Amino acid sequence: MIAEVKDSISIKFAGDSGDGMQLTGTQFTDNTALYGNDFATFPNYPAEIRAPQGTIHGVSGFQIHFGSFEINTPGDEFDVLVAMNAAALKDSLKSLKKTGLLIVDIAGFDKKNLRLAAFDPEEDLLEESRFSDYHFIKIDISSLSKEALKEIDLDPKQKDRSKNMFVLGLLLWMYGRNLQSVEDFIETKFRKNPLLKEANLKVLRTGFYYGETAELQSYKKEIKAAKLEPGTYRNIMGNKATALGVMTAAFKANLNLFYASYPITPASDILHELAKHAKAGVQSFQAEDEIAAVCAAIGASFGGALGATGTSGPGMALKSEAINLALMLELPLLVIDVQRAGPSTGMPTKTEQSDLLFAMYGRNGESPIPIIAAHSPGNCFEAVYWACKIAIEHMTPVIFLSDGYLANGSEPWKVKDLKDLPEIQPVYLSAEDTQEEAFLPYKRNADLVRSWVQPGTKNKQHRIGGLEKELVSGNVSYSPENHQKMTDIRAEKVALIAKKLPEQTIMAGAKSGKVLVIGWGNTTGAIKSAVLELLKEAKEVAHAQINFIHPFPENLANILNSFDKILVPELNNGQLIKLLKVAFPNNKFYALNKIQGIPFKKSEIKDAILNLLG
Amino acid sequence: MIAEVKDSISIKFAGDSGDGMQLTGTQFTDNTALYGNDFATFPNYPAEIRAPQGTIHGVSGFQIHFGSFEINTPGDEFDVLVAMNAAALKDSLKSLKKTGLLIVDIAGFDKKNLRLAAFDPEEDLLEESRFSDYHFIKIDISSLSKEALKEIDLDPKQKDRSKNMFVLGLLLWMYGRNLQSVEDFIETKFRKNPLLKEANLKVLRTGFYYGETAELQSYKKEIKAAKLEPGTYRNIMGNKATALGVMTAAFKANLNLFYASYPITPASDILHELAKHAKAGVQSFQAEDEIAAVCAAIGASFGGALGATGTSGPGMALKSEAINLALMLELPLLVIDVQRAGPSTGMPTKTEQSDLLFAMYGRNGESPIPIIAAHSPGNCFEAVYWACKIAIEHMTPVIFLSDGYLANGSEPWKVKDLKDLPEIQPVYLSAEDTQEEAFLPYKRNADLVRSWVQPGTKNKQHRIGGLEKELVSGNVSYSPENHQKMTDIRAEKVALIAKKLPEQTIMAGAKSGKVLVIGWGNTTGAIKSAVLELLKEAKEVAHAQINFIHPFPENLANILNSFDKILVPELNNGQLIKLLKVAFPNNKFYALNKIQGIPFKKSEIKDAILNLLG
Amino acid sequence: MQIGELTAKDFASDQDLRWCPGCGDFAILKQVQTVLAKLGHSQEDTVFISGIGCSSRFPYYMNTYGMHSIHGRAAAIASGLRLTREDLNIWIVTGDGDSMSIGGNHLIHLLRRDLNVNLLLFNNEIYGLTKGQYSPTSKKDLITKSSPYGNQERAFDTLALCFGAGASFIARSIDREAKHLQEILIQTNEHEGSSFLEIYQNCHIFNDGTFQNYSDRSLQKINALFLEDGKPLVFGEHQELAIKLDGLNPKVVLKDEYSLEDLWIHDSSDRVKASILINEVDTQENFPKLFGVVYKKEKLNTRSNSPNKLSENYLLDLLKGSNSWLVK
Amino acid sequence: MQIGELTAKDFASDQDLRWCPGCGDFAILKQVQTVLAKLGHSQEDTVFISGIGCSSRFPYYMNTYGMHSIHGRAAAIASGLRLTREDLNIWIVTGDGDSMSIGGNHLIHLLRRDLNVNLLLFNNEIYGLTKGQYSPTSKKDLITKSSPYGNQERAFDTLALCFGAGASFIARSIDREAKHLQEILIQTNEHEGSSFLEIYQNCHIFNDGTFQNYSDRSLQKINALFLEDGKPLVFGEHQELAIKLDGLNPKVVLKDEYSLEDLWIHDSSDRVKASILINEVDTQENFPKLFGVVYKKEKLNTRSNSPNKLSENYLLDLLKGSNSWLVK
Ligand SMILES: Cc1ncc(C[n+]2csc(CCOP(=O)(O)OP(=O)(O)O)c2C)c(N)n1
Ligand SMILES: Cc1ncc(C[n+]2csc(CCOP(=O)(O)OP(=O)(O)O)c2C)c(N)n1
Ligand code: SF4
Ligand code: SF4
Ligand SMILES: [Mg+2]
Ligand SMILES: [Mg+2]
Repeated sequence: MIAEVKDSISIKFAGDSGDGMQLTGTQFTDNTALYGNDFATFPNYPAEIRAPQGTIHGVSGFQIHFGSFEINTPGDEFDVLVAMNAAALKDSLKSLKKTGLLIVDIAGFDKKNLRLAAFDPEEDLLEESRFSDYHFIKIDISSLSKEALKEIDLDPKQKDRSKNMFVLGLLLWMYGRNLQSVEDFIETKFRKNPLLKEANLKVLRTGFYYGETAELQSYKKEIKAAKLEPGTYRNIMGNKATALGVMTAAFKANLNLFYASYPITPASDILHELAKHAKAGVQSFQAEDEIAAVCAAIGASFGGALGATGTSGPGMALKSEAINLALMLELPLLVIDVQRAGPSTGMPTKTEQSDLLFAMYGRNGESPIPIIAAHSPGNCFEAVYWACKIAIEHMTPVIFLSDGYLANGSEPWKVKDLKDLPEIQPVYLSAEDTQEEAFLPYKRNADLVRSWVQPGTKNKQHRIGGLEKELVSGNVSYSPENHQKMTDIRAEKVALIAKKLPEQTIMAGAKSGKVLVIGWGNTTGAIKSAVLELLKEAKEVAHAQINFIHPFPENLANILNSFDKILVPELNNGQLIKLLKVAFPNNKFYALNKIQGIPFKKSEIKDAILNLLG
Repeated sequence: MIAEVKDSISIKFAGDSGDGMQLTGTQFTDNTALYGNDFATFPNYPAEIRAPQGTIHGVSGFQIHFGSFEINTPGDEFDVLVAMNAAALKDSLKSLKKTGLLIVDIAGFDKKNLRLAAFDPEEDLLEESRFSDYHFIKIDISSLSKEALKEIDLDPKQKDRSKNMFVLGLLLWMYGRNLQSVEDFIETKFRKNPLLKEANLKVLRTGFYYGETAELQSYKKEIKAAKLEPGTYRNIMGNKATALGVMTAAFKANLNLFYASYPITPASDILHELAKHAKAGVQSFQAEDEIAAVCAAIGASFGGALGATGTSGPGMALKSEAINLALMLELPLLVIDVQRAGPSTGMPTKTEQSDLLFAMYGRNGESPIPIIAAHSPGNCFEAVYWACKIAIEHMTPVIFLSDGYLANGSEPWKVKDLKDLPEIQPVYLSAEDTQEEAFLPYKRNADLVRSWVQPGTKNKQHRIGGLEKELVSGNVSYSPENHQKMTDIRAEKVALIAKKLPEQTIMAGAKSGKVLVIGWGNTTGAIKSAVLELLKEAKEVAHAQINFIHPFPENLANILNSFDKILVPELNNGQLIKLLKVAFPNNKFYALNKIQGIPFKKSEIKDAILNLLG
Repeated sequence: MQIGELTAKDFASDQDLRWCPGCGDFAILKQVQTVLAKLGHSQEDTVFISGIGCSSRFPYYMNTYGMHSIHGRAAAIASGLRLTREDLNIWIVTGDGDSMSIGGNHLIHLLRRDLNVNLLLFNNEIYGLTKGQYSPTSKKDLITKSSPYGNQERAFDTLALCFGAGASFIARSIDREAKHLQEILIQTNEHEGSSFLEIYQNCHIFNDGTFQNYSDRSLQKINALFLEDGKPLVFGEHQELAIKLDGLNPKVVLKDEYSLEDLWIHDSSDRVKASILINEVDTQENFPKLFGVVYKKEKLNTRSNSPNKLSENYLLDLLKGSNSWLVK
Repeated sequence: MQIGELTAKDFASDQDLRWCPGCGDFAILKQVQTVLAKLGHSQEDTVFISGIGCSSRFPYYMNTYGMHSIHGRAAAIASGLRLTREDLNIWIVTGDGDSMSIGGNHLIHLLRRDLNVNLLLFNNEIYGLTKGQYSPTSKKDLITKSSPYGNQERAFDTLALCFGAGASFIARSIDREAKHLQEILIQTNEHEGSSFLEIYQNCHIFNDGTFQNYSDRSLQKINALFLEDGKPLVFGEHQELAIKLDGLNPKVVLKDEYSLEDLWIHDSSDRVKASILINEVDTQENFPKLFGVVYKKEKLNTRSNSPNKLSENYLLDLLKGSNSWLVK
């Protein structure tokens, strides 16, 4: 029997937080990547380390959408749902496509699980008739896994924990994959524990062969490799791409990298990643709090390293005062904000785009700072690279905005060739300035940028600080006219960066038309898929996703002027749109907002566009 | 000889920071107040405790404008300049009106002083011909003062320090005042030091009689008492009015007042004032930093007191995270920001209006908070009273914006009758809610306000926190739909406050016309005087000064719609105007910005209006 | 409220416990609930304030008033509540990250001011909630997510830090010793002033067994020194070891070789002894760790707080000021 | 740089000094400049980092690299600089408000990490720059702008706080004792690790004379105990008094009544002695205040910092990852 060929498949793995669904998801993703499909993923898990077992609250899910053509989102709905227990089913069934495939682990539907998921424990939830809309496969995964391990000397709990490997094996079989990448992973992970290694391999293979045995061939599908631009690809998550982007920027600028941070979800993984490279020349520093972190980074920049710091919303609040200091000092500083749902502690594991105006205005006084936002997991690399470039070349703090969805989501990423990246040139003292008798720390170049002169440089001793500085000399000044000039210069200096930015591009659609959808951050996939679909329906719609929010790219005005209406979807109450309205008062902007801790659906964007098209 | 009657006079006292000019100014002001003139003052001094003597940097100035009609500003230029030394002359002469009166202390123009003020020490700076434009009086005040004290056993330094009393005496004589208020002041201040008391009184009188002796009668002017609305008046500074306003609000709401703060210029005086009333029932708490201060205030509010905290720009940055917590907790919290020139440490003793967008957006997540700005020293009282009222009645943090100029400036203030102030009614549990079995901490009234149930209340135990809360129950919730609802409710709750606000009024001019000048904060005086002058010239211009910035008063839209053009002068790069542009996209706004650490001049506003009138 | 009227259950809220199975927090919760019931506290007069962290979820599980605030700030919030509400029984629950890292400043200032609150520091030597980074109490060389090559930083000596800050009550217990924990909780609650109680708490997921030396009954015997006022400092497999001063220097000796008077008798009110216990015995590897009430001093005369309300006359006088004038 | 090549003047910048006449900061500035010249430091390899306060204007007056940062954060900024620049001589200048109030957390964490910097705490027991509010080191009952009825809070025992935080070098001097200050500055600079030097500094304007007991030569004799290694703890009008241990408890005695061996001989490397000196002698009214190097320990093996640059190959491998695939 030959498997049906499909363009794309979306799968959701859902189970209790202890069921290992994240691992199943990431392993399936890696395998998918190696197989050559394009894909997008969306992990979604509770805030607790081990949330209450069996409850809705404890459900951990991982969604992957893979295909033989360009994949932009994890999919509004999924083709396949694997539900390891009753709570997972309850949580996710609503988004399984009608006629989709539902796979359940019978063991997760006992009375206890039903009760915990607030079902009637007496009813037969798995009765076939209830799921007649779907393709429905019930498997007693837990006992099959245990059965497979009966020879192995592990306690029942440990055995039970391997059941996610069964799921993984089964699904890999279903999409015609081989087990190589997962086997390699298991070999490495359990190098020191042969028993666990054997157990995991065994259950993985049991799942893989189960499909055959249980005659599930009819569910097999083939999704051909995607036609990506030639090159070397890897699967990458946003936080990892961010870490690599910063490292690459430091390398290209020939600077030491110093990353100071205080752990906070969802930014911590950047610290974890950079800490791994301590022996290779990356310094990471876990500070006592976010204030100390940003301050340490400023100290490092003062000393001539690339000082960087990363956090999420509440931590941004704490860093605000010191970011403002860096602005006055005119030193490079990278500030990463991996946004999460607020306000206050909010929903720390959920995503949102609601720190933009905070990044823009979150400091006392007139304090303009460049803002750059990544718009996909892989794009974190380039976007943060640009953030570093601007910080270094313009001697300014730069705020880089990512978010929880980008941070943990992943996609295939074409590995960058270092040569293809723009150069980064720190502004050191020019030869002629070096000769000058009196050193003037606030003398500026044509971009209004002062030079970076580091302690240790002979005869250039100088003092900088947060008090207003005198033009050129940098001495403290309280003169009214000087303050006006310096305020103007600081604004102009940031405005001038626009000249150095890459042009804003159109991601989909024509250069002019009725509706332009402008997005930033994680909305890319939903917008792009919606626009592509409407383009197929011959609608006059286009899509632009902006990386550079402050300043805006110079050609943005032209792009906006080429469309009648502009839709601005955001996972907030309308933040970018406020900046656009002020900057481009003559264009017509329409807001589409959602604040639910989860990304837009393609359909939501589509509806909004159709609405505007009238 | 009968003194010439004038409408108003503006005097600038300028000297070294050690010369006691601030004291001279405030004493002259108190005397002016008692005499019945209207007035406005503007103290302006260096950041250092004792700035370098004799230098421009060390000049301390105090400007007072007083008159027999309404006085709105300290005056763009002054009629009289008292310059105690060369630096003071250099600093201030440019703003003395042509044909104005210049009084100098010869002793402050010796070679040393000339050198320190960067004049040529060899030249005769005080040569009459240089000042032929002005009325010019040279007095050797220092030696006259010392002479008067030759019988008194004080060291020369102490004697020299009394010379400001000479100036005060002379000027009081010039404007037909009596010495009573100053003598009373000296009696109290030097109660414990009879020698100093005698010395000060003596020099004061010497100055007073000097005018007679030296035949300066021709400079005498009479400024009749102003016709103010009947009532009891006092001279009040902005920070003092703020402190009194908060106390009054606590009293009217029948709450304990807890004010937690960390010292910072120019907010510290509010702490100092409130600390004075420790024995009368005001609790003040100097916390270890601004974070602790706002947190302690939140703790106090949780316990049922009116929790308040105050600071300036850099301190606001530190408070941001906790303000956001208060927003989630939905507890009353007053946050006072006495703005100063930024960014970073900036120019701490200078004024600016550049924290507005920071107040509006300076928090992670969607975090709407009401913002109220005072617009004159006396208005601080009412404005902060309203801020407390809103915080208490709407269970929300409120940001109250003052600034350095309002904080230290003073004006006559009609003492409020407690009965005339609107009531403040804390939202306690209703009788019917008290009966209910299950207590629901996030149940809301018609204004979407939850009840304030304090620890100690039986059977209403509950837990609140910064995580997203479930509608009504207040339990932690990660539900997407719930987050959307709560975000909407938090926005709506603040928007609804607009219904409770007093109507926006027009301060000067007609209800419609060509140009409306909209201001906020300390720009009141300059705008009003400019508009009044233009009204005399029959120009179609009006002035509105807004207290309530978030939300805007409901009738603001109507007012705006009644004018062709709207001018928005601000001591920043355009902040209110951004909010107005987004809120009222169909009106035509024009910015007038100045960032020099000093207030607008009437003439600057006038020019801008004339420009718009075409 | 009469002693004995309420039970531990009455102090339990209706919320599901959301700690990992095996977490030491459960045991501490139970002991706190038990002690409150035992002491006859009323639910409505008791307040728990926490920061952020696994430990800081504590207030949700207490049927009292509570606030789960922001990271590191519980002590500051509690200070404001304490100063305005003399009547409440106020507890702070915090973690080693919450109070010793980001909240270090509020901790030392709370101890300096000696406000009357009970601070329970759940020390698991790790950041639990953020999934396992080292904390300022983590052991040297500990491998964590943020120290993949081992923690390179020196840990705080927790008791020494608090002693240096001027704490008036310093004690330690451990999640696994229910009875000891109860006893110490009672003393913590009784002390007037800022009571600092460190509780060693096992993080089963990210730092399992870090306190095994003190929780495992047999290891405990040699590694833990349980202090009791008036009793000598003895420990060891068979309680055969004791600590004694050799000049100024504490030394481990065989108990039976000395008479009782020659041994070090614990006196929690002795500042010099406490200083040596805390700075020397508790910080050096060759000594056992201290458990129990290490130091306790009588409440100093610190800031008085007598909140009351403004009187109308006072306010009216103040509004009018001393230099007002009448316009008719 | 050769010793003796530069003079104190070479370390003075061209900026006008902006402290009040009579301020103790002038004297400290002079001694620091003198010591740097004496020790042969180069101007360009020396960095001064400060927070905000009168004291924190210090860097402006030094012809070295410098940063006048934000309130309380100098220690954190210096930490970042230290970790990335092993070659520089780094000084922190801070005030009692700057480092003990708002910056308390960074102070204790700096001491915990023991990074190699010199921290000079100008303690004037007041907030100078903001015109006179009490600080966490202000004496009880002090009347200030924010304590019109007298300060109600207990002051930190400054040395005890640092000792508790794990400081490896603890010393104190005073603005008015030029020679002593110079000597101690030299030792402060020599110590490898975080050197904490408290300098009593007179704020002539807002807290004049608060250290008169130690600056006035005759009062100093009875109120100040100048410590020197190997020397007994003597003081008094005629150096007739000494401190001696009575069991564990320090006692003031008449020097001549005891032989030298019976007296307390200062040993700054003795942790137990330091603990008693710092926690008992320095904190109790019946003893004189300590001056000199109170405690000093050898540098621990704390976090190593070997900044270097990424190699291209390492980076390329990392970018590619272990599971890449080729699309042709
Ligand atoms: C301002 C801020 N920074 C960081 C965080 C993330 N965060 C939450 S809890 C925590 C540390 C938890 O460690 P600990 O206090 O020891 O508590 P535990 O979870 O171990 O009980 C951190 C870093 C936060 N919530 N807020
Ligand atoms: C965040 C912040 N809060 C408050 C201030 C105001 N401020 C400046 S210096 C200072 C305290 C100064 O005292 P101290 O550190 O003892 O220095 P001194 O002036 O006494 O030398 C304060 C509160 C500030 N600049 N920044
Ligand atoms: S992560 Fe550790 S501390 Fe947190 S709940 Fe789990 S076991 Fe407890
Ligand atoms: S206020 Fe005090 S500390 Fe500040 S400069 Fe003046 S005397 Fe020195
Ligand atoms: Mg912990
Ligand atoms: Mg000080």
